Amino acid sequence: MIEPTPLQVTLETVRFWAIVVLLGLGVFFTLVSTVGVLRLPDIYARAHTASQTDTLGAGFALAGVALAFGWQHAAVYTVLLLFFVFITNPTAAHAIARSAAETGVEPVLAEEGETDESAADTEGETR
Amino acid sequence: MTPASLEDVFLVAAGLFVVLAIAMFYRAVVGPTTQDRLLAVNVLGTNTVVILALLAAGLDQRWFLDVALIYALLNFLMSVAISKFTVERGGVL
Amino acid sequence: MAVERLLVPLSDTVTVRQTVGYAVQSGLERADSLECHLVVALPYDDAVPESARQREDADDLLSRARNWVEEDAGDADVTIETATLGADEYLFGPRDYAEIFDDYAAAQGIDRVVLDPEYQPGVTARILQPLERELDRIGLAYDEAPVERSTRRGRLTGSEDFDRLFATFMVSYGFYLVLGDPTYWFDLVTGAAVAGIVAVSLARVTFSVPLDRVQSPIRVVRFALYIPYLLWEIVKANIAVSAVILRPSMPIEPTLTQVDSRVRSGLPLTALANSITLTPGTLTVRATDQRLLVHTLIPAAREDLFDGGLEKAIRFVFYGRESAAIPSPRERDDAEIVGGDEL
Amino acid sequence: MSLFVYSLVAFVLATAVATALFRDVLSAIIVFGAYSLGMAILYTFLLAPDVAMTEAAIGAGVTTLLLLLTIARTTRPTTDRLRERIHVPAVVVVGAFVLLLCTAVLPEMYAVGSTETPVWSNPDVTQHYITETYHQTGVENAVTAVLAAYRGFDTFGEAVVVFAAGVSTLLVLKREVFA
Repeated sequence: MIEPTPLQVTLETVRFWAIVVLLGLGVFFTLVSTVGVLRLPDIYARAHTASQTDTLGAGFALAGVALAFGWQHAAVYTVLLLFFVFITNPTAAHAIARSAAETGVEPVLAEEGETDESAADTEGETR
Repeated sequence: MTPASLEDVFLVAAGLFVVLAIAMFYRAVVGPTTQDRLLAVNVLGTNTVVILALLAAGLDQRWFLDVALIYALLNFLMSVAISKFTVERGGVL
Repeated sequence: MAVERLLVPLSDTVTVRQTVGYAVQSGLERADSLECHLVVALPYDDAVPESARQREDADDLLSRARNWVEEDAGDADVTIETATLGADEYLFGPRDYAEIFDDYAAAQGIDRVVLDPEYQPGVTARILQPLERELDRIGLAYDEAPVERSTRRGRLTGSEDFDRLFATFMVSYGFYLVLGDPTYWFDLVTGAAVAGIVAVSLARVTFSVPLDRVQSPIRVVRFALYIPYLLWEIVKANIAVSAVILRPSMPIEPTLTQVDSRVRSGLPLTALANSITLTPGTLTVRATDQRLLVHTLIPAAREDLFDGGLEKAIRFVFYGRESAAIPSPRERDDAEIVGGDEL
Repeated sequence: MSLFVYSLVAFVLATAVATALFRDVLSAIIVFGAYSLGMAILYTFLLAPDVAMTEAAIGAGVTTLLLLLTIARTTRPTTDRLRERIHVPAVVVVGAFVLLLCTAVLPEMYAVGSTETPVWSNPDVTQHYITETYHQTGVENAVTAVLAAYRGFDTFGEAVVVFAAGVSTLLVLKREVFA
């Protein structure tokens, strides 16, 4: 067996920690997204954080996988996978949001807009 | 220095993703609207794709990625089909 | 003496010449004297750099059409009026076009609209829903010119269709080889067969708009340039949204906004709407023609949306560098916060 | 490793229970999609790629579409209740039965990838099929021989089931669509 040169050893260490950091970021952003989906008040707001899983969560994790595979065929696969996730998920999120809009799910809006405030006022009066 | 093997790192990450998936499943059960459930399951689908890719790296099995690729496409199909169904009843295909 | 007043909307199609001919002929059959109004409806807009060229094209088409009418009319009593409509407002969908035609018809006392069956208003815009339906809805009488045109299926061997077949074939073949092994003869052969089947059956579905041999590859290159910019925007927005979500008080400010984008329907609009959705903090709820209904979660994301960075980038990808320099939606007053009733 | 497997199993169980409990059909279909996601990972983890791919294609793709088409053609019952009422005696009986099966059967099974299975521990079995198949059945491919000759009645039964399903689908479609 050939002894690895010091440079190779350093490269391996760097790669290892790079993968750990990428996976950690992936898990972190997916965690944020999960927290968001559980905490946020309505479907439209939840869809925002759901897209965090699709973008940075999946992005960092798959980047870590691609780095682990290195210059191999499987890394191309991973990039392709990421590409598909990026193309299809916003479309799916939009389809879900639109379906919510069409079936009349009311959004929870901030009290900043005038229309909203007046609506809230009339509601308060009738009650 | 590498204190743990790379395989373990991937498996631990995959395990964390599964735990997050269970948390996300809470939203799928509670709802309250159909779209909330659909959104949660769509995110679960993305999680699945990531978990499969992590397993592919962790267990060094390339063909896991094939399954992940099929899942990435079919998950999209499922979300769009159900959204379309709720908008125009019966317009699935 | 009866005067027949006709409205002929013009656009640069293969059948526009025949439509004008039919309008003159049918008008003279019904009455002795004819007043022919040739109009071009422009999605004209000061904010868009290419509008000057569009205006020139419209004037050119009008002067050509004037010559045709004079040619067909011969000695008969024909008056020609030309006009460019919609220059002072921004036109979105077929409904807007139908309405400006109706206004014009009411103002000029017009009896009948002669419609080119291939009519596509604007220079590059393709409208999705048929104009005929909107004309029916507002009750403006129209008459479709019986033009002869080569059928769409007849041009299967045309260069346009070859481009589409070729592009679809290459994309699917490339995808197959990425999944398979590009050095193995079996994959090469089966890939070619599968890509052939896909190209023949799906080329028309994949590329609904004809491809341009010069522009389309340039667009692909520009799209590749766009990806890093999009990724950077996504990272920025992700961090901003994460900071808001993780704070215990969760200071979110959900609003519904309506943005009239300067990106035309079809693939460019899809790309813009998807980019907006992909960026956390903004979510496209509905896209009708050029009007996007966007749900925003935090004020910072809303400001970014109103600054129109993504819109400029998409215009750069599809229409080139000069077209990217447009005012932001905020500056051209196209962005507003709307209530939940707009859903 | 065990964290991964246990959480996966918990996830699959939760989705299965939720699918059974939802009263709204559409929600049940959506949650069933999540169930098939979990199952696909589990199959992949147990090194059964073909089953995982089938689960992906059938579970998330085809089944969802077929179920949606079914409620599109029939009705989606409107309910104000979120969950099915749980019939406690039935749960107890079924649960006890499943528990009994698990305690009786599972310990008898070999571990995944175990070298104790007859295929590994008793090479004669494998060797028997490789050498004797052609003499006994006249079929050159050993796998085909097992499917079509050694367990021919089983395969025959499966074929009958598939055939019957096809015929009944055609009958229903003929009445619903073409009539």
